[in-house]
Amino acid sequence: MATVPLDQGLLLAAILFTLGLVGVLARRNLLFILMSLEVMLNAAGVAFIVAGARWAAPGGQVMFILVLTLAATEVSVGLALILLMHRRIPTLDADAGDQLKG
Amino acid sequence: MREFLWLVPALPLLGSVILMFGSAHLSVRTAAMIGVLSVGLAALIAFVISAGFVLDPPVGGVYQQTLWRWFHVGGFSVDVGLRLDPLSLLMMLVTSGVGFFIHLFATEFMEGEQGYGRFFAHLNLFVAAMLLLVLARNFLVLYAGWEGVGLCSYLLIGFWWGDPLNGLAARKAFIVTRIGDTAFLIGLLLIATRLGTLNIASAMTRAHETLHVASPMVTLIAFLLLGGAIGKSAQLPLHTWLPDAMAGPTPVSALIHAATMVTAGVYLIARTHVLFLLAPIAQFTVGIVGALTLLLAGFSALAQNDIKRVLAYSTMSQIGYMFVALGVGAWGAAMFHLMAHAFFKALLFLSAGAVTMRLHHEQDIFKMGGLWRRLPVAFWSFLIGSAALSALPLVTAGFYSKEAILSGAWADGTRGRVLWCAGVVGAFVTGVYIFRVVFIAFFGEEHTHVSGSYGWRVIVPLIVLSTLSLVGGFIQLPPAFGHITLLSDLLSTVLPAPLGATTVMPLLFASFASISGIVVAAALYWRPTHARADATPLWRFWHAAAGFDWLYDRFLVCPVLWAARIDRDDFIDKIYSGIVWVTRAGHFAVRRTQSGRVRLYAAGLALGSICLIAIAVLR
Amino acid sequence: MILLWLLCVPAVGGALAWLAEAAHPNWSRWISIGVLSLDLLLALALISPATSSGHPAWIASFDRPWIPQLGISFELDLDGLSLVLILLTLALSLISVVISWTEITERVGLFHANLLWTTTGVIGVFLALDMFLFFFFWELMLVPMYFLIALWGHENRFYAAIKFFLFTQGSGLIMLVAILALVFIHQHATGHLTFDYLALLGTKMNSMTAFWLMLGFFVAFVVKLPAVPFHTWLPDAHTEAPTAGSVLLAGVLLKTGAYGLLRFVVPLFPDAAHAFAPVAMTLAVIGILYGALLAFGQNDMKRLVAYSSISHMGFILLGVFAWNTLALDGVVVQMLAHGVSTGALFILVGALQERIHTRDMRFMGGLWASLPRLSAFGMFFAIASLGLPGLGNFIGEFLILLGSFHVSVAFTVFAAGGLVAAAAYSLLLVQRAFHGRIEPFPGRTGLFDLTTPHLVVMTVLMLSIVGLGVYPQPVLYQVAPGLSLLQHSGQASTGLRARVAEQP
Amino acid sequence: MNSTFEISAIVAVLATVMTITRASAVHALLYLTVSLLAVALVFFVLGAPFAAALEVIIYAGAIMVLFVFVIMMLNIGDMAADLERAWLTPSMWIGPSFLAVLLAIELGVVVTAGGYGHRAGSVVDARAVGVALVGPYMLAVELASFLLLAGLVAAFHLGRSITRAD
Amino acid sequence: MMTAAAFRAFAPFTLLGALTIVVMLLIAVRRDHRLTALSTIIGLSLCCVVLLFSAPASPVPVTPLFIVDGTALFYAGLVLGSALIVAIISYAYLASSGHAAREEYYLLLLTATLGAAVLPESIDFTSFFLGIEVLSISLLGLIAYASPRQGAAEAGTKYLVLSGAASAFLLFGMALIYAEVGTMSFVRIGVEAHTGDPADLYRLVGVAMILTGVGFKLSLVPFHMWTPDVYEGAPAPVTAFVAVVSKIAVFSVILRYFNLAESHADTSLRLGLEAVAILSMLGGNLLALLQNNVKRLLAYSSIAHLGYLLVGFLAADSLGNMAVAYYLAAYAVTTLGAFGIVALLSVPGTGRDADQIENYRGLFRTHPFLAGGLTLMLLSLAGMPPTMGFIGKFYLVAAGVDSRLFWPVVALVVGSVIGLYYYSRVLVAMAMPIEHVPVRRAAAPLFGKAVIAALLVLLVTLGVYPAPAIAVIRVAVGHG
Repeated sequence: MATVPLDQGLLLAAILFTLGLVGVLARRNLLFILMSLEVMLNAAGVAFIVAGARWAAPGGQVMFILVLTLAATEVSVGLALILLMHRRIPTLDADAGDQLKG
Repeated sequence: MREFLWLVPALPLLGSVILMFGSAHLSVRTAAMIGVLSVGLAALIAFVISAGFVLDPPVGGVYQQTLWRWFHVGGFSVDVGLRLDPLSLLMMLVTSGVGFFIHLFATEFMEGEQGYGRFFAHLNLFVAAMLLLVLARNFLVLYAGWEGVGLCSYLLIGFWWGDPLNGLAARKAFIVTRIGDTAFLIGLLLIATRLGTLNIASAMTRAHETLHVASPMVTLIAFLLLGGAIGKSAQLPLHTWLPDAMAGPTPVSALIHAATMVTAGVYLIARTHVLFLLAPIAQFTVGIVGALTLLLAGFSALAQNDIKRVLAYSTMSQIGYMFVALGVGAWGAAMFHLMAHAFFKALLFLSAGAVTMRLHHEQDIFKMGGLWRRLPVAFWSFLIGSAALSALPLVTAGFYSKEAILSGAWADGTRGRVLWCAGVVGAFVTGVYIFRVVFIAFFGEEHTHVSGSYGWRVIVPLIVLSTLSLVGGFIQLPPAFGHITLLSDLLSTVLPAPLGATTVMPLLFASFASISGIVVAAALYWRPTHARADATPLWRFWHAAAGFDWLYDRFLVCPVLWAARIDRDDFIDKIYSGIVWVTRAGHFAVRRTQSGRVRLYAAGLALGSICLIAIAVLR
Repeated sequence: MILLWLLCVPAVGGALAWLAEAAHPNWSRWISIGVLSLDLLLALALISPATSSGHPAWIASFDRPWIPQLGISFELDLDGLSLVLILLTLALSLISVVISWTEITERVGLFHANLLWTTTGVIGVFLALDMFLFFFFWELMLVPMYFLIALWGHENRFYAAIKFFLFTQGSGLIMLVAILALVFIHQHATGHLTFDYLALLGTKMNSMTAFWLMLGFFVAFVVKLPAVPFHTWLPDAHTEAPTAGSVLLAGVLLKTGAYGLLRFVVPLFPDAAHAFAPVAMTLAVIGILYGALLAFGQNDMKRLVAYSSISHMGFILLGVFAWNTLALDGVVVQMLAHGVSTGALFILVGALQERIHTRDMRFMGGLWASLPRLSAFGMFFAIASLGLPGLGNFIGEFLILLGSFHVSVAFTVFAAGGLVAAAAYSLLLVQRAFHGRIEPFPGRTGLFDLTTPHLVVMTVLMLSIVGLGVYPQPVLYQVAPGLSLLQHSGQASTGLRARVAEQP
Repeated sequence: MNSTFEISAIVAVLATVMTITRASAVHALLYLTVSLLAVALVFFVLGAPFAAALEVIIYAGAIMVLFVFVIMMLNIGDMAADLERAWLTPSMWIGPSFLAVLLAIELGVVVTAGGYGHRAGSVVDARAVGVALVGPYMLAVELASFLLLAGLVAAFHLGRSITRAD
Repeated sequence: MMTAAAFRAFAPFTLLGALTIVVMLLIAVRRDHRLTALSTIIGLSLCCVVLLFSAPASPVPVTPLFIVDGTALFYAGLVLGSALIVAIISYAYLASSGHAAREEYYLLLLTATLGAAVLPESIDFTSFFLGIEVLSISLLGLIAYASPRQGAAEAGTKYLVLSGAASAFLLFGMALIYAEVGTMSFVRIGVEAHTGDPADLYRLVGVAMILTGVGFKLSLVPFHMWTPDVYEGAPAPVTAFVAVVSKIAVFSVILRYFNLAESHADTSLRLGLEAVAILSMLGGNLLALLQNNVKRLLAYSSIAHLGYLLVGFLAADSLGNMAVAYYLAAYAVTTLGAFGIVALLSVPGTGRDADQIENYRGLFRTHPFLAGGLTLMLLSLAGMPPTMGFIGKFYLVAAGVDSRLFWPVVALVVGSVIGLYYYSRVLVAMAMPIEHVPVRRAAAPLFGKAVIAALLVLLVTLGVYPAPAIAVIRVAVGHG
């Protein structure tokens, strides 16, 4: 197998991470925000895999698996919350929920 | 007997305390009894002690009594003690004696007034404070009496507190004199630090030993003491309180002007003459101040219509004479005039009071007229007083004492001649202004209704004081007149320089000035109906005593009042309000970030992270 | 041990007074009186007997480990200075209870609890010689005082209470920082972590550090004192507090600032304090004159008295930084006299407000006619506050002026100008409230004059101020050894240790 | 094989860009799946076949399906897509993009400057990972199970609340 | 693989996990609020007791991921104790609500506690990350719990999004460090950091990103914005949990990370942390200044308190560690008390908690005990004697001064003064007379009051005589 420069791999992770962040910041639909969060978490996973590959150690993949666990849990709870929210105020607009402020 | 000296100030003080606490429960009669008897007893004891002192002088001519140690701090101690020497003896006698007669007069004068007991409480306290002042062995005790006198003058000038004007006058008296007092206090601090003691006698000795003549230090001390004296004795430029002090009841005026208060300054300077001898500039200043004051006050008295104000200005003028005497080193003459003045000024005030109490407290001389027939007692008393004041030659005490001063001035070289001239002009003016009052008030047409009659408590003091005003001068006669030197003999142990003139010419000249003053007054005011001259600017200028009040008002009082008013809410507090405002503004600013928008919150998170990374990378 | 009792009695008494309200409000009052009297007796028992050879500086001590890990101990020491101030505290607290009898009718138990706890805190401040313990009490006394103002005060009480709290607490924290810095500097120098005041005396440090640390302490105490420009909390707090609160504030709490300056600022940093003296004395003189000017401008009677406090406290600041025996003795007398005279004035204003429901002097005038006793006492204490010889304030002011005259003539001369100003505002108060035209304001007929408890209290205060003015020597005698120890503590701390060790 | 990495990386980035810019949720989801698959390829290239498999199975498989369920339940139609388009105004984009660009620059600089030319690519297979998981990371696995439990309970409870709210 | 000593040392946490399972099974068998609550409370108490027994075995490593030592046990004890108190208060709170499914609440509480309790022991990124996430996911459920409440779902959503983003930052940071040093163990990172390249950009940026994630959990400025919204939206006992348990746990782990990986040495990071500390102290207090919602007010004040804690953290020496430990204990007691009282006064069915400042008007009259308690709690927050807060603040300032942290100490002083203002606003409100129609208030159950009373006793006792607590802390963390 050919090798990949460390910085290239991490660059990919960084770009994905940033894109995910743009999604979180710019989208108003909670569903999209959640997707963007997944992108960010995935980017972190990529970074772990890249790092693990550098050291040829299983730690990176273990961490990736744990991130995956988190992603799954977060999506399930998050989606449940979104549904709950949608029942209460029939919109997915993140900016609509501003009762709590000040 | 001398060991009872402490009773002299203590008795009036006791009377005062009893009256203060008990005035609500005491009848008018009892209050009067306590008030008069306490001073009377004090006077009696003072007289007995004095007699003993003269007949059997103590060793060194001084009797001292230590009551208790006031405080003792770090090697500096002040004892509460009394000192009886000829100077304080004279003052004690005058204060208690004249004070007693004024008290007696007041018991009748004040009858029916609200706060009768309170009045006598203050009056007693006044006498007590003055006695403490004159008997004090220590400067600080003297200062205590000094301030006590000031307080009592405040209380008594403002006795009729229902009228805010009286309160104003009282406050003015206290504050103006306090300016002088503060100078005095600073002088005391200087004495205490430079001479290491506040005991008057030892301070004088040390001053004599350690300070050079005309050294800046001693001059400064002398000037500061002079400041105190000026304030209390109503000399230029701290004189403005005195005419206003006429707001008090007439016995109070008598007390202030005759027996207590205004003489304190003269006494202080005589007491500390050692310092003034060491500081010739200061001493000459005393004379100048006296001369200016006597002229200013004399001319101002010419332009007054209120009988008490005339007397007030005349007091300033007479104290001016005493200052002239002090300025030329005629210490004994100053004391002599002080005594004589106490007699005739008390007499004048009391007789003026006797007039006004029968005229429903009318004090405008132009509303009187022809009273000599209606009120013969008052008229004769006032006339004797006026004669003594204007130094009618030969028969009055005022003549001898004033002559002593003028001859002292004449004898003091060129500077003294200048002061002598002022004194002679003053003597002329004195004759004019006081006989102006006599002619306007007691002769001519009657303008008012006179009611009531006098009791013995009015008549006796008037008679006694009249007598003293006439014969009181015979204890000290100039060499040309028989050369009696009772007073100067007495004072010789404490005050240097002999009394009395040695030349006759200036004496004759001064006598002529006095008499011509009376004659001029007679010529001008015999027909008083045409004599009102309110309108002329000159009259208004002198009526306002050369506008000192206006000046102070404009340049001192008003700015302070203005500052107090605009700064009522304290501009420093605005600084803190500003801090609060900024904090609140900060709160509202940061609060806006808490908009409830989740995306904004995420942006905050990102921004924070970006900054942290930047700091980490850039170092 | 007696010192601990001195602290515990009011602390526990406060709790008791709170609980006793359930039975009857008067129970709280009587308990407070009993507790304070007991404490007063304890304190009186500590007065050292007069001997010709003088007495030891430290009269009693109490020392137990408290937080040994940090070198903090529960160290109480009493010298004449502390004793005199504690006596003042207890006496004024006792008086506060008496004069609140009719004024405070709501939450009586809590009121007295707070009052007693304030007293506890103040006594602690005067006793503590461990810097941490001192700070503990310093903060502790604020809390009940805050409640006294905030809960039982007048119209604008919350503003005033919070202002008071913020000023004093903020400056207190600055002092905390300074205390800690001092402790750590000492630790680095000696390897010994301790908060013991006596050990910290004479800590070596460079002059810049010393200056900043001194400033930290100075600010805390000067805010409490207060001196211009940190004074603006005072008029509000004094004005809005209930009468008892004003009495305690003016009579006692301000003294803790002066005490701190005496006990800590100068002894701990003698050189820095000496270098700083011109600035401090300038502040003092500004305080004297500016306070007087402000007092002169007020319409609110209580505010007038409050501002006059600032003026009087200026003298204390002046005396402390003159730092010689005369001035320090003057400071002590001035503290006592000011406590009594201003306390009395506040009581009178309180009594007046109870009767005519205003403090605004524009709505007074001629009150002497209907309230002769109250007015007479008012006049007396106004005169005391203007420094008439024969009354306590004069002794204080004179000694301070005399002491500072040795140090600086210019400051003294300006400070003496304050005497004239004092006359102006004091007499203005008398004039506007008691004298003057009898104004026909509604509700001014049938006013009842001072009642017996008030009369007794006022008489006691009057006698004490006369006593202080006529014969202050017993007080001076009590405080002399302590003050001389303070004066020498900066130079020779080891010697001091030895002298302390001699005590039983 | 290096080009495999580059191509899949570019695909992943482009697909992600599409994901976050689509107006339709379903489209976005499809692009996200593409991106995840491309990432899986990257993992494979990097020598992490186990991770690559999990990426496909769990991410692209399970998690995306969850999203689809929710989209179906919420019944998001064209109206919602129009709304999304209306929301995607420049004013919405500029701020976040600015922040993201800043972050990207920072990370990019750091990543490229600090890489020192290290290379990654030796294979760590499923066995090695498995051994690690039951070895030193045993308790981590336990904790992960609690994480799942918590998620389960939370989702369950919230789900109940939804039905109750009806 | 795990020694007996390790088992013994780890027993409390094993027990906690088992307890979760047991409670879950109990719920499966019988839905009974009281039973569930009781078993939770008893179980948590048991954990606390067991914790004491694992102390003698420490310090002992438990797999490469954990170490059980004094520091860990101290913070775990704080976490467990606080969780116990939250559980009791929660029972009082939920008992009065008519909500149907109250049992899962305890389950989530237990998992959250488990996540928090393992954090102090963590010495590896995996356990660090997992602990935080177990805690966060459970909290997500708890925050949105009792959903009839207004804002619960909103608060949950906000927490979900932001917590997710923060986790991503945290993970990315960890990955960067891992890429740099090839290990996720704190100790070995520390070793590598010493021996490795000084210009290790990955590590620096990694720590910065970890701090972002942790800063979010600790609600430090500028990662704080979620805090008030979530505190307000969550049920009062949950708020207490978020404010206390999660803060202690996360703080302890970041403290551990910095102590072991020795990132304190890095000046640029210290600069960043100082900035964060100062911003938190000033920002938190400024935000709270005129706040009329008590829960939000306490939220803002908790931001400031975490800022104060950072002063001790930055001191980074024995004194600093001890100061942090004492302050966290004080903060726990105080905040639990304050939120506990809010919870006890709230009626869950009404849609919002007793969080408006008007709700506290006249509290001294209607609930003298709770009002007195809240007074002491607020005084402690303000750092006034005779409370633990006073000693704690003293300790922190001492640490700051000793380490010459000039600006943070200045900010601490300024912040404290501002803080005093808003705390006293609440104090004043409680003393004011009731003007309007009295707000409905719960009649606090006796055991709820008992908990508050216990906290008060602790607060005052350790405020007046802190020597025992300090002795314990000295043994536990003093030499860490």
